[in-house]
Amino acid sequence: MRPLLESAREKLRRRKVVAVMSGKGGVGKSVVAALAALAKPGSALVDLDLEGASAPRLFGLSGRLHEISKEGIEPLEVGGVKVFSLGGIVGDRYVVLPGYGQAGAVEALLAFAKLGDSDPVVVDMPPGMGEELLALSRITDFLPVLVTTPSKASYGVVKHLAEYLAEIGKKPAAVVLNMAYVDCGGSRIYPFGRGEDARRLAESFGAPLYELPIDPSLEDYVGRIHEYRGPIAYVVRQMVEGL
Amino acid sequence: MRPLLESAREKLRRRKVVAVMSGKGGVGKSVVAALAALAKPGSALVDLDLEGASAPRLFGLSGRLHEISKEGIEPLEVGGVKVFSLGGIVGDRYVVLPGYGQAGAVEALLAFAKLGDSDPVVVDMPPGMGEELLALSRITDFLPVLVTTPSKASYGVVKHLAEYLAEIGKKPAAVVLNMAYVDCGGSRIYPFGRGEDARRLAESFGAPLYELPIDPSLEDYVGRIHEYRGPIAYVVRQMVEGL
Amino acid sequence: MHEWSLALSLVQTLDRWALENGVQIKRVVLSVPSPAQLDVSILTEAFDTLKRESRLEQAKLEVRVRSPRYRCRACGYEFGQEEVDQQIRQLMGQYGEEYPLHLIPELLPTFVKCPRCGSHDIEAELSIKVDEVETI
Amino acid sequence: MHEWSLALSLVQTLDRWALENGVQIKRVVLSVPSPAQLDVSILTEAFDTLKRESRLEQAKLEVRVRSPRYRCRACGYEFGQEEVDQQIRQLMGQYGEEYPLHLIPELLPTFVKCPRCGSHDIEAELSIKVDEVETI
Ligand SMILES: Nc1ncnc2c1ncn2[C@@H]1O[C@H](COP(=O)(O)OP(=O)(O)O)[C@@H](O)[C@H]1O
Ligand SMILES: Nc1ncnc2c1ncn2[C@@H]1O[C@H](COP(=O)(O)OP(=O)(O)O)[C@@H](O)[C@H]1O
Ligand SMILES: [Mg+2]
Ligand SMILES: [Mg+2]
Ligand SMILES: [Mg+2]
Ligand SMILES: [Mg+2]
Ligand code: NI
Ligand code: NI
Ligand SMILES: [Zn+2]
Ligand SMILES: [Zn+2]
Repeated sequence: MRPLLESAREKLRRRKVVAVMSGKGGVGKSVVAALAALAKPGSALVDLDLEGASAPRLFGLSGRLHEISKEGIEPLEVGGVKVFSLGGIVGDRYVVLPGYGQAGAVEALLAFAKLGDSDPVVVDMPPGMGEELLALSRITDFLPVLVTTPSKASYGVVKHLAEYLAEIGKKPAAVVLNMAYVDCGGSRIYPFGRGEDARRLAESFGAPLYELPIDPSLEDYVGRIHEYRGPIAYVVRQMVEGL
Repeated sequence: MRPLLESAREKLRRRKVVAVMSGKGGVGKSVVAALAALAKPGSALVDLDLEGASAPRLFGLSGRLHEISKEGIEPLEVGGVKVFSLGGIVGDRYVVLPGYGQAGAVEALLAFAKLGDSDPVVVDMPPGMGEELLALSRITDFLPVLVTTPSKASYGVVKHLAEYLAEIGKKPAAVVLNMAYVDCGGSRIYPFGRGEDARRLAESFGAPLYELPIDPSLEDYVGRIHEYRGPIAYVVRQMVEGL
Repeated sequence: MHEWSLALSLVQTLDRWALENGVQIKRVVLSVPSPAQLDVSILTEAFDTLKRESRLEQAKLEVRVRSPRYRCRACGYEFGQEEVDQQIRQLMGQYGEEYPLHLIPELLPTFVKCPRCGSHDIEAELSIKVDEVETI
Repeated sequence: MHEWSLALSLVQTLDRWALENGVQIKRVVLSVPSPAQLDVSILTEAFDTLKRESRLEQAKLEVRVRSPRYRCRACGYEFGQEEVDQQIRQLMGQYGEEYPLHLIPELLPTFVKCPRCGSHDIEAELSIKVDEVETI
C-alpha cells in the first residue's frame, strides 16, 4: 500500500481539480494555469512539471523554498493563490528524474501540500503523455483544459491527447487557442497559422474555445504574473468562469 | 544483459550524434533538428519525442509506417534524410507511455533503426529531463545543441539543463536563440523578450550562439519542411557547419 | 517535521481501509528508504497521538528503515548506502533538516551521483510504503 | 522479420562480451515477453546463421517466451496474458505482423486497456533481455 497515493486521493476527493494540459510544450500551459488560479480567489496552483517547473519563475518565487511544517508543505502565497512546486523543494537548480521516480514525486507533492480550503486546485501539467499524466489520473478525476497554438505541429499533439482523454471517458472542459495572432500596428500577424484545426477540435468535443493573442508585454510580467492585467488574463478569467 | 541497449550503443559508437534539446517544450527543437538534418546530406534524424513525435508531421509523413525488414526499421527518406520516429511505428495516434517503458522504447528505436552509413545522426529530444535523456546518455556520447526562446520562462529551464550537462562533463556545442523577433513592416517586434540571458548563457559556456527570427511562412512548410528555404534554414545550416 | 503529516496519511488511509474491511488494526509496518532520514521517534509519537479514536487505536507502528541497493544505469556499478552517505550529508548541510530527499526520496537521482562514473542515472527502490498490516 | 536484426544484436553483443572475457559461448537464454509475438523459429534460424565464425559458433539459443503478469495501477487489478490476448489479436489485425508491440513491447500501455477499469496505466515486465549465458 502506498500511503501517499491514498492520501493524495483523499485530499483531492472533494475539490474541483482543473488540469491544464496539452501534450505539447511551450504552448502556454503554465501561463494559462497561473492566470486561471489568479482569476479565482481561493485557488491553489500545483505545478506538476517536475523537470521544468514554471510556477516559481512566473510568480517571482525562484529559489524560494516551501516551509515544511507538521502539516506538510506550506504554500508560497502570491496574489491570493497558494502555489506548490517542486521548485520550492529543490530551489533554483535542475531536476533530473528517471521515469520510475516521477509518480512518487507527484504523489508526495500532492499528499503533503497543505491545501487548506483551496478550491479549485489548478494543476499545471508538463508536456508529454507520460508518468505524470498517469499519476494524476490515479489520484483524481480532473477536468482537462487543453492548450494549443494554431500551429499544425502543436495541434497534432493536442489532438492525440484529446483522443486519449476521450478513450478514457474524459471530455475537455475547455480548449485554449493561445498565441493566435500578434498585433502589428492595428493589423494582425499570424505567426503560427490561423487555428482552424483547433477550432474544429473544440467543436467536435463540444468544448468552448478561448482565443488568446500574443501579448509581447507578458514577458515583462514573468516574475510578477499576479500583477498582469492584460488581454490574456481577461480571456482566461472568462474561461475559468465557464468551467 | 539488455541486447538492444548494447547494440544501440555499438551502432552509434562511430557516428557523430547531435542531440537537439532544451528541457523546455515548444522552443523549436523539432524544427531545428529537422533543418539540421536537412542541411547535411547523409544525415539521419531520430525523433525521440516518444509521446509528441514531431518529425512525421514536419516532413508530411503522418500516418505512414516504417517498413520492417530483416535489417530492422527501414527509414522514411525525405529530402535526403533518413527519418526514424515512433510515429512511423504506431501511425497517427496517441502514445501514452509510463516511465518504466520509455528507456526500452528509446533503445529499441535506435537498435533497430537501419542507419546505413548515415552520419551525423541528429536526435530530436523531447522536453523534460527525464528517462529519454538518461536513456540517450546511456547509449551515446552526444553533442548537445541547446534551443531556447528569449523568454525568461524558457531560459530558466534551459539554464538548468546546461548546468546539468556541465555537471556530467558536457558542454553545449551550440546555443540556438529561436523566435528572437518577428518582422513588422521593417521594424521588429520582440514577442518573448530580448534574449540577453541566452546570449550570456552561450558566452559563459563558450558556445556559439545562433539567432533565429520568427518566420510566419514556416507554418506553410509544416508538412514539407524539406522544401523550406527561408532564414531559419539558412542559420541552422551555419550552425551545423560550425559543429 | 512533516513526519506528522506522513503519520496522518497513514492513520487516515488505514482507518478508512479498516472500516471498509470491518477490522481493527493491530500492527503496521511502514518501510522507508534511509536517504529520507525520517525521524522514527517523531513518526511514532505522531502515529500514537493521531491513532486515538480510530480503528488503529491499539495499533503499533513499526518503522523499517531500508538501506537501498543502488545501481548506476550508466556504468552498471552497484553500491550500498555507505557510498552515498557523504553526498547525503552534504545535501543536508546545504538545505537543512527538511532537505529534498526527506520529503521526496525519489528525487535522489537529481542530487546523488554514481561514485564510480559520476552519472545521475541511479536506480533504487526509494518509495515509502506499507509492508505489512496485522488486523484483529 | 526484424527477428534477424534482434538475432544480430544478440550475436554481436555476446561476441564482443565473449572476446573481452576470453571465453566461448555455449548456451544463451533470451527472455521475451509474449505480447511481442516474436517468431522463435526465425529467431533461432537467424541466430544459427549469424553465429558462424564468432565466439558463439557452438552456442545454442533458447528463447524463453514469458507471459507477463499485468497490474493496473489505476484500479489495482492484476491479470494474466489470457485477459489481454484479444486486444493483442485485434491490434495485429489492424497493423499486421510487424505490429508495434512486436518491435517495442514496452508500448503495450499505449494500446492495451485494463480489462476491469479501462485504464491504459498498466504495469508489466516487458523488456527483452538475456537471462543466462553459459560459457566454455
Ligand atoms: N499569449 C502569450 N503572449 C506572449 N507570450 C506568451 C503567451 N503565452 C505564453 N507565452 C510565453 O510563451 C512561453 C511558453 O509559455 P509557457 O506557459 O511556459 O508554456 P508551457 O507551460 O506550455 O510550456 C513562455 O515564454 C511564455 O511567457
Ligand atoms: N523560428 C520560427 N518561426 C516560426 N515558427 C516557429 C519557429 N520555430 C518554431 N516554430 C513553431 O513553433 C512551434 C514549436 O516548434 P517545435 O519545433 O515543435 O518545438 P519543440 O520541438 O521544441 O517542442 C511549432 O509550431 C513550430 O512550427
Ligand atoms: Mg509549463
Ligand atoms: Mg515524457
Ligand atoms: Mg519537438
Ligand atoms: Mg518527464
Ligand atoms: Ni520533515
Ligand atoms: Ni519482425
Ligand atoms: Zn556509474
Ligand atoms: Zn484497472
